[in-house]
Amino acid sequence: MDNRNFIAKRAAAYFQPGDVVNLGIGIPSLCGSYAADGVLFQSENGFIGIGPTVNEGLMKSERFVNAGGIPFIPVPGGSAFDVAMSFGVIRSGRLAATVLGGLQVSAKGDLANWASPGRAFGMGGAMDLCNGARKVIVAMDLVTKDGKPKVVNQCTMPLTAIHCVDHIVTDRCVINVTKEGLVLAEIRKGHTVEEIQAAVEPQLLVAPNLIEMEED
Amino acid sequence: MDNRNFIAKRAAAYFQPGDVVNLGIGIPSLCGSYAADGVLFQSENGFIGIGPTVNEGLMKSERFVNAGGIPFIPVPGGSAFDVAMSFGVIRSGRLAATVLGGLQVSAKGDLANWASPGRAFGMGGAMDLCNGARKVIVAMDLVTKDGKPKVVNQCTMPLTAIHCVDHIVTDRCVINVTKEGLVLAEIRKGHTVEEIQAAVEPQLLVAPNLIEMEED
Amino acid sequence: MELSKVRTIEQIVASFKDGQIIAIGGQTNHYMPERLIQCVLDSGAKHLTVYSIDSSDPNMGVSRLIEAGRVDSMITTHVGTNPLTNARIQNGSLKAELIPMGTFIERIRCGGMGLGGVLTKTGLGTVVEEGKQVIEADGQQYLLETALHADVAITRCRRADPLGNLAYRGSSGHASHPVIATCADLSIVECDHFCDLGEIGPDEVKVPGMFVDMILV
Amino acid sequence: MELSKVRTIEQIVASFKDGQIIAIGGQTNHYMPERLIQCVLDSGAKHLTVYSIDSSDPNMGVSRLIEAGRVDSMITTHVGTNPLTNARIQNGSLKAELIPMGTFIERIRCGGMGLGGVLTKTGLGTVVEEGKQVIEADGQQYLLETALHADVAITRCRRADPLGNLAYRGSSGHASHPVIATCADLSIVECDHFCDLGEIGPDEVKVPGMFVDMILV
Repeated sequence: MDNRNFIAKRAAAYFQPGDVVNLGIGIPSLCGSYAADGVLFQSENGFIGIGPTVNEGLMKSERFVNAGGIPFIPVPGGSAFDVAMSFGVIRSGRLAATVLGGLQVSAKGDLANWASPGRAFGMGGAMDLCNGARKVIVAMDLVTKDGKPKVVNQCTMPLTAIHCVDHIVTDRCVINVTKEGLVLAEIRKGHTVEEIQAAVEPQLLVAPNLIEMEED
Repeated sequence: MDNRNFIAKRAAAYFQPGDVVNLGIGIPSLCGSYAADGVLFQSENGFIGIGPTVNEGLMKSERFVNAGGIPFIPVPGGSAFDVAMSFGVIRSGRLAATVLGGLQVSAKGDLANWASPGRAFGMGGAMDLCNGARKVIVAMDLVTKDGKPKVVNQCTMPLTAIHCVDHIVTDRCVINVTKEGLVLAEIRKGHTVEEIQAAVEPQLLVAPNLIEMEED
Repeated sequence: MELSKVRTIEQIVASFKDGQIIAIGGQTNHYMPERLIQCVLDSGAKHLTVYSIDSSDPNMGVSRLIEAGRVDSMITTHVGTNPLTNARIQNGSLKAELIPMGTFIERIRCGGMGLGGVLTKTGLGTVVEEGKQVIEADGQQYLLETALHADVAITRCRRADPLGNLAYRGSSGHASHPVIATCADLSIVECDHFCDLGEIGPDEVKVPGMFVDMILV
Repeated sequence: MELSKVRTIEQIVASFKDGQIIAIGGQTNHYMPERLIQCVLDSGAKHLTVYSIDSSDPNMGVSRLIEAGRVDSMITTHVGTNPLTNARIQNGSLKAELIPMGTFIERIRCGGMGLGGVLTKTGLGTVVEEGKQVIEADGQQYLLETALHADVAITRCRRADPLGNLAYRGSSGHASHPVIATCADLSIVECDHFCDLGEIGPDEVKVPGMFVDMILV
């Protein structure tokens, strides 16, 4: 399984039937394929019950498009609403989880994911999602393309929200943000604790029951 | 014409076709019968386009009831909404007018209409209406049942809102609230300026074109 | 796997406890959630705080809880139609905070939509201002009105589906119900018509099912 | 007596003036009020301020106004899909204030619903906090976000009737349109389907006609 789908599949395992979940663009948008039956997906522009994307056919409509601009087919029981209600949904505490991409996550669970030097294009709904969702899951590679840590002591890029991240799901491991610090909870086959520790800035705690992540 | 209908008819003459208007209970609720075609009436519990009341028949419904608890028939083009939108409508500045009862109106246009000594039962929607409607019309008798002034220098009863009243329509006259003071604008046949002045506390200005009010 | 939110009366009755804050939808006696109010009565819960637009007329709606001595305090906008409520306020057995209706519903909306409060001009210069922060924004004065969040919300709707998607009809059929339904940790709704999943079209849904926990059919 | 709010393109074009604040409904290029945007272009109005969730992609939606050099400043939530917008921000010819989407829409709602602002936790501890009042309410910290009111709102809807009652369909068919439609002194809407009075049922109306001034059929 490629890294993107590996990450998405693991992130999706946090969802429970009955949950309403918001997925960001990029890797998070792949989570839908791996979610349990009965999970509903929300879109910022105003929908709960986003179904499969649709490229042609009678169900394709300019009026059923997700926040990424992709037409979709609503699932039975879907509901449409305006953006004010949509962010009410997001801030209400009743959104079970959000999965977002990340540029940096700090030891305290601060997230930076909307602006990097020379690229400050706007936070869209990310700040509200981080403040409102009951569980904030960051889905990202463990390090940057040139090998620099993305799990850092302090974020140097503009913050999305402070103390918001619950789980960091990466191509090599899962790290939980806890009051005691960052806990290495799961590790992908072929990787070692030492290697993971070397790739992040903060000192990691290692879960007593460290899990080897399934590959398939 | 009895005093209540006399007052209601004059108050209704302020409405223009296309206006959306909110009527309070009591005398104001009678205004509907005298309004021009094309005036729409709003109800706080969530409707624009309140039509005739209905006591029996197929159109009577537990779900179409005005803020006073009376079933009504919606007019074509009516719209239903929740109380949050209803008070958005009221506060938005797009409500052309509200007609309310009054206990006291001050020289500066302060209104007291929701609580008197020993009777403080709640302001309902009156405070929002006074702040939000473009035109606030108080429909009341000029004096209390025992002949005391209701148009006063300072309200002694709990205020509904300050500087909010535009027109005071009574059984004997119409008084406009202006920056210069209270202006006696219209007077009912059979009454004199001196008599009106004696029945109110503030010194009245008399409009140069004082109008004699039609009786029929 | 049971995803339907339909519950039995017994399950619903078991949800009410002493000391809860209960937000109740409806206005002017009409289209009140009378069956859920009966559930509160049957639960025996007392020392309740009630958020409601009014206190209904005697023997109806909210008044049934007040008459049974279950309500210690209320936040409401008007109690003028109910002498029984007034008698209890006068004798001190019921505490009532009276606030403007537009303010009431915006505070409830804040509780449901994850906001801390709103700024309104309503109440400036009146007794409503007492004890509240006056905030300047864009050069104008406003009252800060803070969020109201309840433990349980009981409301009524015209149509519900198994997920708790709710649709409404008319003025009294909307009233405060859709807003109240969002403002509590536990949101219970009684519906007139129970619909199949998909029977309520996406654009007809006024309150998405995620806000609703239990449905009384 | 003409109560219908349907207007000609010429009447609508004449509504736009230099220096106006124009709020524009829609998101992600989809279901944008493209015909009304053409009216703004045809009016020649410049030095505009735009409130919009994003700046669309090149050659579409909001971007058409930006590319034509009509927009001096924007309040928006995301411009990442539009390199033309970014180029203008970089060279200083476009001023853009970037704010969170939930905050954007609540500020617009305040402008429409006669409120002065709202308290939200979104943005606390970030650059969004800069220059804003931090308010304590019920023991918690919030940012005060103030109302946004526009001179003109241009939005799109699925159905409209002669009074300007509006109904919507789907996610992109709702989006910011119903909220934006309420927030301006002059609210102009383009509709897909123009309906007879009474054809849109009372419960289907999302934006009451009182908020709407002109309809482009």
